[in-house]
Amino acid sequence: MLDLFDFGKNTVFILSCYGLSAGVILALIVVTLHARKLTKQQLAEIIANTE
Amino acid sequence: MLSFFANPIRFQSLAKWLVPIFGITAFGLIVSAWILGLFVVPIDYQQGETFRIIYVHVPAVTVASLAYAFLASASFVSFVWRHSLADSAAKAAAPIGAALTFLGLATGALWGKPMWGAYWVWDARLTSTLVMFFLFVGYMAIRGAIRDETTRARIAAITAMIGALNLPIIKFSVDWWSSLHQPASLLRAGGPGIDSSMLYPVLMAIVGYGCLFGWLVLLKMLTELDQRRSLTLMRRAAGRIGSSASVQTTEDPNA
Amino acid sequence: MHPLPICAIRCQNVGLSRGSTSVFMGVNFELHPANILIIQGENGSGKTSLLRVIGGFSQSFSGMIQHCFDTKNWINGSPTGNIGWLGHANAIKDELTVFENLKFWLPKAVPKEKIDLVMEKVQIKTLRHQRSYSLSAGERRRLALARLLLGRHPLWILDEPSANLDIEGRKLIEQLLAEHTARRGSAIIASHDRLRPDAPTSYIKLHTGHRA
Amino acid sequence: MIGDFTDILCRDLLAARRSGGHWAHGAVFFVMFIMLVAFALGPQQSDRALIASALVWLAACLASQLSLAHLFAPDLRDGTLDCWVSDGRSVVSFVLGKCTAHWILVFIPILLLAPFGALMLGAPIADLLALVLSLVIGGPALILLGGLASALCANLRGGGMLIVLISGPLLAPPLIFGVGAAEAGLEAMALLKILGAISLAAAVFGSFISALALKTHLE
Repeated sequence: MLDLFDFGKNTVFILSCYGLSAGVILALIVVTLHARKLTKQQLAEIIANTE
Repeated sequence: MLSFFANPIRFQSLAKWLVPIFGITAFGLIVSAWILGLFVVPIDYQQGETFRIIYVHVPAVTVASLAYAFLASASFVSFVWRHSLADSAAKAAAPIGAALTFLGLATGALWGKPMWGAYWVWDARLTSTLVMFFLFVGYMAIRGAIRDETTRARIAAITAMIGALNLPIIKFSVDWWSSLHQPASLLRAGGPGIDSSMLYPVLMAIVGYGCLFGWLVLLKMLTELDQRRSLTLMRRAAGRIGSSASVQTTEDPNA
Repeated sequence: MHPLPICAIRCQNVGLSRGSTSVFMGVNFELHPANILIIQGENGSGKTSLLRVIGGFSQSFSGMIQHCFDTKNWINGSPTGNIGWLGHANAIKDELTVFENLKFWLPKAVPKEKIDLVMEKVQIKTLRHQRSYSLSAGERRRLALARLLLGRHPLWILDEPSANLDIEGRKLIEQLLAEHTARRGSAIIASHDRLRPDAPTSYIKLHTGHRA
Repeated sequence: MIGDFTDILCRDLLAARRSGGHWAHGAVFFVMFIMLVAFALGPQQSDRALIASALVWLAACLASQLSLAHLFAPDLRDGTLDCWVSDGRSVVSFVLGKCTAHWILVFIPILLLAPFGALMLGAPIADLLALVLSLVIGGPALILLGGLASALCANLRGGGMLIVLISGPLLAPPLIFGVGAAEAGLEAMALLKILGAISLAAAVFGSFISALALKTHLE
């Protein structure tokens, strides 16, 4: 497994680039989906309450 | 076409189709491009293993610039036709664009260190990307500072359009500036003769990042539409539907 | 006094929304020369917003606002230039004297002697050379009224004109309105006070909406 | 149009004369900046001479932005702009008048101090003319672009911070070409021409967009 991720002397740089990108993109997705879920719930509750 | 989808209901039904398509395409393309880039593509004889960073760096920078173009066009539509969907599209695009610009800058710096021995040089491309990052941040900050929705949409749109005017001027001046101050450009894009087996994953990653951007923007816009709907429903339930005027009378109603 | 140019105004189903919030809706009226319209309503019912819409500051309202100037044709668009505006704020620069403040707002076509005339009219002539920061709230309002009188605007839009004024000041406003309508000028006023101008007056009441 | 411009210009100059020297803020900042920069760089005259023009330009750029937060906000708050617009007077003239007053009050003192600042930082006398000329030509751009940011952020929470964030990217081109022109000397007419073009564009587009922003704040 370690061999697979060994890119010579620049391994640190390459892996941190991919790690950073994956991290930021995942964070964006999680935040967006979380907000989406919350508002959907809220809207459903309000519709249920008003009818 | 623009006015056809400017209707929130029509937009919602279209978005319901587009969201899964964008999401799945983005996931598939980005993951496969990264696997190809990390493990399959043969190393570049000049740049060595560091070349693999191109598969995260180039799509981030490219899509970030496209995001600014999107932000500026949406702002233009919002300013001229005063359409709230265009404003919410611009609002949704800003943080994603800022995050992608940040990724572009950060991976660029991490690429620069092993390649050219410096994390940062005041090269024209880096500098204008940095300015673009500040434009995104400024746009978000000015949105955050205005309470009134109408004023916010208009002032934010003007800000975004000024940035779009300013970016090419900055690019031009920084180009001139670095050609004066730096003896020979350290940065040379790509290197001679990129093999097509290296190029395809880059294109895949760019399209993937683009779909990711579209997916997130649509999700954020749908979220905002739902928020507005809850707000309206809550207000209606509370009985406040804004003030209305009675018919004009010639008598003083208080007399 | 010369008669003013004519300005009449007609509003059809005018409404204003701020984002998803409706500020007011369904405002209908027609205002003729030499008439006065008084807008009443509780705090927060949108009186100031309505005045700003009529005054041409906001373009994002719904419905139709038409104006009729010297000719008999009703046109859409902003009445800018024909409005004497008196808002909450008095548009006074503290560093300038009373006289200098008025001189700044003096229209090009009007001779300087008019400044003394209007100061006398609102009884602030003794304050002529005082810096404006030393004025009391009531004196500031009188100065703002003097500025209003400088222009020859056929339509006045006044937002709580009697704010900070005593009974005498309120009488002054009624007198100014009477003179204004005598010259065929019209006025739209948002007010809590029972102004009783001596002119044909109609009323609009903005209700803060509750579902019945 | 021109009458509106002179009205607002004269009013601002008169108000500034009575404001207890508030307008000198920029000049004082300019002098202090030069002095503290000299302390930061150390006593070696030769190091400083190389960057004297750049430092003077930077000092002028920052000092001219200092009081921008108060350029349009007071007129928006005290109702002056309401009356101005409903009187049918030109908002573009208003913006140009305010910016001209700001230029006279803040930038002319800086212009007068600039040669002395450059000399104190060790610039050779031969370079002074190019420096002052570049400041004369580039100064209007600094004020008008800063004024544009100020018009956008007038009346906003956290206005001062926002103005810096918005005006920073706008000020980069005039700063780059201004310093370039000052360092290249009088032979480099092309740079001065570009700088003049930036100032001219700022006067045309900047004042128009500022007026648009101010009208938006009135809605």
